[in-house]
Amino acid sequence: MPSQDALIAMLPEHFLLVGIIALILLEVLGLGTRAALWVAVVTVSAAAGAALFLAQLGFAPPAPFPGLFSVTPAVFMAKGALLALAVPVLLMSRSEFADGEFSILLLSSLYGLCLLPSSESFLVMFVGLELLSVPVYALVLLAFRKPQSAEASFKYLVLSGAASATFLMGVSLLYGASGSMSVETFARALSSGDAMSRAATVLIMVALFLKAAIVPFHAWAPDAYEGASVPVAAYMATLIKAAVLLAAVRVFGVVNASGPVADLLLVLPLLSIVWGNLAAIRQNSFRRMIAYSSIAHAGYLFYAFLGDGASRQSAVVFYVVAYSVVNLLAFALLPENAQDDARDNLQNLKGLYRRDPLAAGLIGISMLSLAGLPPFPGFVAKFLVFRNVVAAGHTTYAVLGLIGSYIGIYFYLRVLLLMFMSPDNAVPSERRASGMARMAGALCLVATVLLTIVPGWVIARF
Amino acid sequence: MDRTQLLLGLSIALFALGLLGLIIRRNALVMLMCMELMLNGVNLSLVTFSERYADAGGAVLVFLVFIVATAEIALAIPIVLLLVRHTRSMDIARYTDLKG
Amino acid sequence: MGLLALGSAALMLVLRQPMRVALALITTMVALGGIYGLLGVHFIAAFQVLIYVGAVMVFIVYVIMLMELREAEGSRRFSNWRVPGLVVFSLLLLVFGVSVWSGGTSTVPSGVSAPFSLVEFSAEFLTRYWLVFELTSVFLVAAIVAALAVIKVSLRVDG
Amino acid sequence: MISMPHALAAIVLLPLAGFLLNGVFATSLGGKRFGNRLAGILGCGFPIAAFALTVNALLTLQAGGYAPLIEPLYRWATIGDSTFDVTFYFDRLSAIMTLVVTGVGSVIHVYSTGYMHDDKSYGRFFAYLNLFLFFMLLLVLGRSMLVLFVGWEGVGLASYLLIGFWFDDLANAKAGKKAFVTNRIGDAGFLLGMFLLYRACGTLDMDTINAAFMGLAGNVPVVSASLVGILLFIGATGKSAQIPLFVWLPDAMAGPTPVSALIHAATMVTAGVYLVVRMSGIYIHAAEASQVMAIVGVATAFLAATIALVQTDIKKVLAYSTVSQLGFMFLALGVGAYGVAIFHVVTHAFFKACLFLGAGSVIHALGGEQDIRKMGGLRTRIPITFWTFVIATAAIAGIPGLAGFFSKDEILWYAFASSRGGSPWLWGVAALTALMTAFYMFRLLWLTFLGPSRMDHAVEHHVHESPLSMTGVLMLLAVLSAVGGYFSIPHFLDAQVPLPTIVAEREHYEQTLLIVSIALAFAGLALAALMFGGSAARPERIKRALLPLHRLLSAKYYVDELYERLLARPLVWMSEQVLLRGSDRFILDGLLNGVAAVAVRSAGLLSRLQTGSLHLYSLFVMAGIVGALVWSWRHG
Amino acid sequence: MDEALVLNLILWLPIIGVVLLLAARRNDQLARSLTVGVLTLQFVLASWLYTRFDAGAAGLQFASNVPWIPQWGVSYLIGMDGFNILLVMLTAFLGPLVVLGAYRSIDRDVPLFHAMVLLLQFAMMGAFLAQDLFLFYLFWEAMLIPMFLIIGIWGGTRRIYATVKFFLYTAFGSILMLAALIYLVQALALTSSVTSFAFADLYRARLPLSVQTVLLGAFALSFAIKVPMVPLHTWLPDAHVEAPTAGSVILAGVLLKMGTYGFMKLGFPLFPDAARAFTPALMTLAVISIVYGACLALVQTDIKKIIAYSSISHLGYVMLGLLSLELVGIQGAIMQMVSHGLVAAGLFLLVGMIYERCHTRELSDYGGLARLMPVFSVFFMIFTLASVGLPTTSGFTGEFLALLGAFSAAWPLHVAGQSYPLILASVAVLGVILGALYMLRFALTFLFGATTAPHQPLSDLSPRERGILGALVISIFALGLFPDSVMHKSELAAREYQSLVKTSRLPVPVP
Repeated sequence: MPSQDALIAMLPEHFLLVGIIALILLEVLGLGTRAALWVAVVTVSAAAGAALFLAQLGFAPPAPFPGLFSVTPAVFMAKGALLALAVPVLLMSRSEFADGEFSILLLSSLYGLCLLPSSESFLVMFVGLELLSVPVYALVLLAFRKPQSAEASFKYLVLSGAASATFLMGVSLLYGASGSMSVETFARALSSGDAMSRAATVLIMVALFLKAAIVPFHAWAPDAYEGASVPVAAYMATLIKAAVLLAAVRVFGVVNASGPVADLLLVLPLLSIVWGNLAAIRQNSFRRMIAYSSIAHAGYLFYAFLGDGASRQSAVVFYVVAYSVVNLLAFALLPENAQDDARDNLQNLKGLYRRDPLAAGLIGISMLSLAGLPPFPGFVAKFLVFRNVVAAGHTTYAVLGLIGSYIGIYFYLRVLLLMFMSPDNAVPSERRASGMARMAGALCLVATVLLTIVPGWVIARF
Repeated sequence: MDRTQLLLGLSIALFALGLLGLIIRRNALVMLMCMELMLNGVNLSLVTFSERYADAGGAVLVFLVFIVATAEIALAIPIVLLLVRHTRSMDIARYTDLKG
Repeated sequence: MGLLALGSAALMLVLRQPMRVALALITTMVALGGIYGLLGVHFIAAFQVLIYVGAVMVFIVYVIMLMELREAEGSRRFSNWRVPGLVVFSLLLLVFGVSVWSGGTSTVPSGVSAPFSLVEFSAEFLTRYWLVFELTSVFLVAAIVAALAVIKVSLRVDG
Repeated sequence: MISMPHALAAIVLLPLAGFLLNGVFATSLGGKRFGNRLAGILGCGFPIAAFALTVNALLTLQAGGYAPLIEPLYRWATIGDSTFDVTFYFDRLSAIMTLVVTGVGSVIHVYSTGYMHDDKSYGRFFAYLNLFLFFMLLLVLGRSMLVLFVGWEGVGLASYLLIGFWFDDLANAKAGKKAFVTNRIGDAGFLLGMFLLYRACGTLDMDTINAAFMGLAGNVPVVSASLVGILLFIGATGKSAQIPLFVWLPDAMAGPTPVSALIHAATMVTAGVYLVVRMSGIYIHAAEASQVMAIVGVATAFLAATIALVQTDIKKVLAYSTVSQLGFMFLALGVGAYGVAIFHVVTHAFFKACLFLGAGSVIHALGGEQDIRKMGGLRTRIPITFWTFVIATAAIAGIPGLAGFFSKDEILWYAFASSRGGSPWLWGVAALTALMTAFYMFRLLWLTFLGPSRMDHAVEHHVHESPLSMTGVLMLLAVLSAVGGYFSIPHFLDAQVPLPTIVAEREHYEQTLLIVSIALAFAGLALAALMFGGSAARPERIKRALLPLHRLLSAKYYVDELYERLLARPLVWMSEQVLLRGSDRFILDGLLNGVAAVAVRSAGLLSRLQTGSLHLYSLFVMAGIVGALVWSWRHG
Repeated sequence: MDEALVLNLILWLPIIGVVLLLAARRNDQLARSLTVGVLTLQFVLASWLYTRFDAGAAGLQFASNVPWIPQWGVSYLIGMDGFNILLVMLTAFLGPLVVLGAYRSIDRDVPLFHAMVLLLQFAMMGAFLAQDLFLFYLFWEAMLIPMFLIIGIWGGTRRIYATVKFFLYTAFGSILMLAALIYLVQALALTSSVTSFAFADLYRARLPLSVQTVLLGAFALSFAIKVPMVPLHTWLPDAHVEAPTAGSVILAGVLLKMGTYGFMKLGFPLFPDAARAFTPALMTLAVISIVYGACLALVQTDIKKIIAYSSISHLGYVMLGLLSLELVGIQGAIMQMVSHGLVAAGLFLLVGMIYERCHTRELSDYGGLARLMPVFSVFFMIFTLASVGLPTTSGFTGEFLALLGAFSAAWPLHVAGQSYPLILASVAVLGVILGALYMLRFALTFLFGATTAPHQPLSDLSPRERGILGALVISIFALGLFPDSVMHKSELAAREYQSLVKTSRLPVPVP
């Protein structure tokens, strides 16, 4: 029965739930949609604050929900950081979404996100995954400005559904092999030799790959991102990916990757890095480009799993935070346009520096960081990952991965070329990013600076 | 070949058939049904193991799958309707605006 | 029972009319329900029939009927990827089969175990798994909001 | 004798001060009358002061019993245990060279105030001349090879600047560049030799190196003396215009005539000779190198003399004559007669400077005309120039009693009888060359001053004797050309660089050879008189009879063309076609662009795979699952 | 004043400058003055530290060490030593001159330009001062970005191609270096259980020859691209040609030295056994660079390309000196780095000045500038001669000592029967001939002959321009005539380098 520990252990989730209920009430009562956003922002901030505070306290109840849900300071830290990242997403949404539904759905999805790193059982993890993605199907569709949104939503739904089914299939095989729903069984199965366990681990990995968009399970991502609106694409590219990775961290636990899964972790991420970076070269849609970039980044992230199990969580969390922060920075400062296609078109960034130097500068920083160039946080993150890969003895794959990341530099630079070095391109009905979005950008910038200056301090806390 | 293996085989076959359905069928609704088929396949194996181990965990998961499947269908149908409203076609192969 | 499920599932993939596909799926589901019943987990069998056949499939059939009228004739059944799809499918079956049958189920207890009843299940569900229950409710709320949001979008687009 | 600190440094630095002051005025006051006067005063004052200081230093040297004066200035670099000092070294050899450089240099400066009077870059000219003197003095006074090398390259620079002094005509600037680059080829050899010595001796101080090779400093260096000798000699061939690097000197005549006199006759070109003498400690032990040097010297002398036979430009004749005389000096060096070579350097400095300045006076008088076919009959129009020219010509031709006679005769004698490689063959070729020398010099004299006038009317009208600043210098140099041979430099230097012993069985030929060489000088004179004294038709007839030979000589044996074909063009062709187009653009950039193209191509390919078809995506998923499962069997 | 603090100030001043520029972003003139002011202050402080630097003490001076990412053993560790002091001075010295040189030519986006110059200055300074491999890499890569923008925004017509080529080319090397440095640190951690990125710790890593070889290969690739050594040089001419004057000056003046500095500070000392094993191969490349660069400079028709290719040739001498492992050669290499920095900077500034007036870079468009612009020509001649390596200029000091070192190292090998190094050294000496050939060809067409420059009448150099060039000329002669005190500062570092590379660091077999 719920003890006080159990209550506190789920404090961030409770905040979110309260927020969801409040928002639903607001919606039902038809009270100001303007307030909805603020309620959501306050809720998410409170949840993030609570998580960070608990992390800082070192709050670690032994077993709030035995066999289902657990927390550690590191998990709180991760939740707190990711929830904090949702704040810019919310702020960004202001210009695209008038209604409160966005906030409700986002908060629901965040609730799912929070469940993932705490799951002790595949039951909770499955609910978390579904809670994470089901609202997003609606979110993709929500700012329905073009028929392609429905197409994107449907594709996402079908493939995500297939991922869920695959995940369940894996879980059920694992269940069959061990008779337990505990996530620990996955880690045990990694080193087990029997065929069913092996198939189970592979299926679960495939499902995670599907959700995280690893080649060859990536195909939904570019289409879904392009079809979604800017804030939703930003959310998908950053927090969803982060959540899936946290789930993956959770299932792996602290064991070192071995067996067939280790092979998958070598080959498919490498393929993703190369594929994502190559395919991004010729894109003309900003979101599609970011989608391919996110495919490549998913590759780096799964590379991080090769390393020492104990340091995996901090590596992955730092990476996703660094990656998300700069990604959100770029999305936040993208100039606004009534025409969604125009907003998305890379060519419309031409000469942005002349129109909006600040936005151009910050998007530039974001691109360079995504490219993994020093001194930006993306570099430290990449370093972290490849350090793990090398430490695990996979030097060749590290080198190949780095070369793959090299391919990516070009398309990030291309954005800079367009913004800084192309003649000014007057885009009809273009507006600078709104004040709210700029605020989101400012938050991200602060985080970027923090990550640049004191990466060691941050890593130590994850 | 014992019963467990048979049921597991059936479960896998249903799962694979569902996936195959996603690949080869053009009709959006049929594709959704194929997704359901995949989930049903999973359920079968879960129930089988749950019964074998006499453990409620599997059954709980099956229960969750029911709910999730329902929710997904509830969400998917309006999306399909929205999709169809624009192109007047259930043929998913025609929806290739997003590509490249 | 298993053969029935398998057969109707295979039928699903070849039937032209969505309505018939739906009927084949219902057959599969009912057959599965039967298997559950035979396995002794009666309450799951009941749920299967109630929720799946009763709720989900009725909804789908309803929609199909709604759409059938509009559906233009002559649309093709199979996608361009049917041949590679079938090839990969057979490979998948093969791989799965080898994985599972090569002593895959050896760890599963094969003795007859006492099937648990609805009462036991409910008790477990509300004690050990009450959190899951709570979370499910959150999920349902979210799903309802999502579905409503999508419908709202549909209305907006129409209006 | 006045003793003062940094006396030697002052000699060197005075011209530098002149350069700097003149350099400033040349750019700021250029062309103004006051500026010109100031430039002239500064330009001449500093060299003259340097000359005075040199005399003073010589007296100091004498007072000290000819013990070398060593005067450290500062430490250029310390690296580990080795140090590179800037130290001046003054002994008999440097004394003679310094006297020649400052002395002849001063008078040529004075001469230039007249010669360059109307030039618009008057100040710049004196700045350059002073700069040259600075580097030349550095060259002859440096104790270390490094300092010598600084001077060595520096005089090259000054030469480059002065050859291209009238840079509006690109040909002049080109000649300057050719001189510099050709010298650089030699310098590369010099550098290698220097490196080798540094490696072997651990120092670049030349007195120490000499001592080491002479075995005075204990262990003899392990390096082959001949190798070092050859490398340094390569440097000398560049600076002193020997085969194969002599081609730059005739072109260097593009510079103003005082420059030709000072740099390209009297001083700079003899730097190679100085170097060899300075390094005689090595060459004494380098029999092979010495032999090479003798052969190259005599060959150069002969070849240049043959070319001089047919040249029609007054300065070109003198230029080839210089090359030829330098060949004589190297012949002397090759047979070990170092003092004799220096003797010839000195006398040559006098008479060749006199000849060049005389030629300058002629050119000045004729308003820039240099073609001897358009001269003649100048004897009465510019008498002072004529008579000084006669004396100098007689001196170079070896007419007894004049300076050139003594030095050249000694060279011939040692070429014949030196125990260090003297041979009748060398003597024979040298003697033949001496004959030709007498011939072409008198030919020059005849065509320029004697016989009927062939000048253009406009030119003839303007002919005038040069101002005193020029004629005075000519007379001074003529006197020196006449009496310069009576101061026996070989004897003076014997204490430092002893003359080689004479092969015993050839000793009694001395009288005979003396007579032969006198005879040769007069024979040359007679031949010239015979040919050019009469009608103009006679030389034409001979020319036609020997047409192929004449053409070959006029074309200077096609050496320039040969170098152009063999070196310059292949170099440019290789750079342009092979390296630039082939390697840089085609292979390297092509590879790069190819890789980029492949990346873009494959990007397109991947884009095409993303067809937008959900069915295909599902297929990917299924195939992925299959693949992953199959892969997992690897661990079965 | 606390020296370590001053050193930090020197490093961070440009960043302060950037912040100030944000305030001055509407005022071009203010931005210029501000930048000049900041960089001048940096130079003054650097000069002060230069005088305080104790040449007799080995190791780091004025060091700061703050743990930064302690989990990985990364520290903010900066300090001055004999390796970097001269290059730091060079960087600080060229900084204000570059900005002054660009005073007139940059008229678009002036504040951004100056911000980029300041960032570049910061990164370069940081790369020289860093004593921690992670920090070094950070600065090393960070240099690319401002340079990328400088070329790309203010460059010539093909600037996009050039800047992307520059960026991708150099980034490629860095990527492999990154892999190598990760591996190196891991290997160090495994063998000696020290997790550290500090150079001093890494100098103690003992690795088998095969590993050393691979790692050196990765480091060397990165450095060789930056130097650049043939055949990895093709980015340089394009970058130089398209870059604005300031970009070219920084590129030639400082950036290229990064490569040679990297070899000296990292490449060779970290992997001494591999370095010694591959000396003949690297020497061959160095000599090929000397000759190749010179040959290509000979046939260029674009004045900036001539200087660009000459840089390739000149930096070959640096490599030769470093590889000689003779004290003389090492010191020569250091001098040659500084000298090339000054000379190439001067030449690019001159070319920039004439380009501002005539707007063409075609050599054949010019002629007889000596008549039209005498002061310009005097400066041009001086820089040309320094480039040729004429004695009394800094070019001679570097070239002479580097060659002397190479030769001294090669001769004993020749005596021992191994003549290849000697042949290489001799070919390198022959390179001086080619150097004279192409530079004088340049000067010949440029300065002499009939006057054919476009846009006559040309105004001769302004006092500002004279001042900039004058400062460079003075330093060139100072280094040519009195290099002793300067070389004294780097003497101990040269010895340290020598002993590091000469001492084998193969793993000790476990008894």
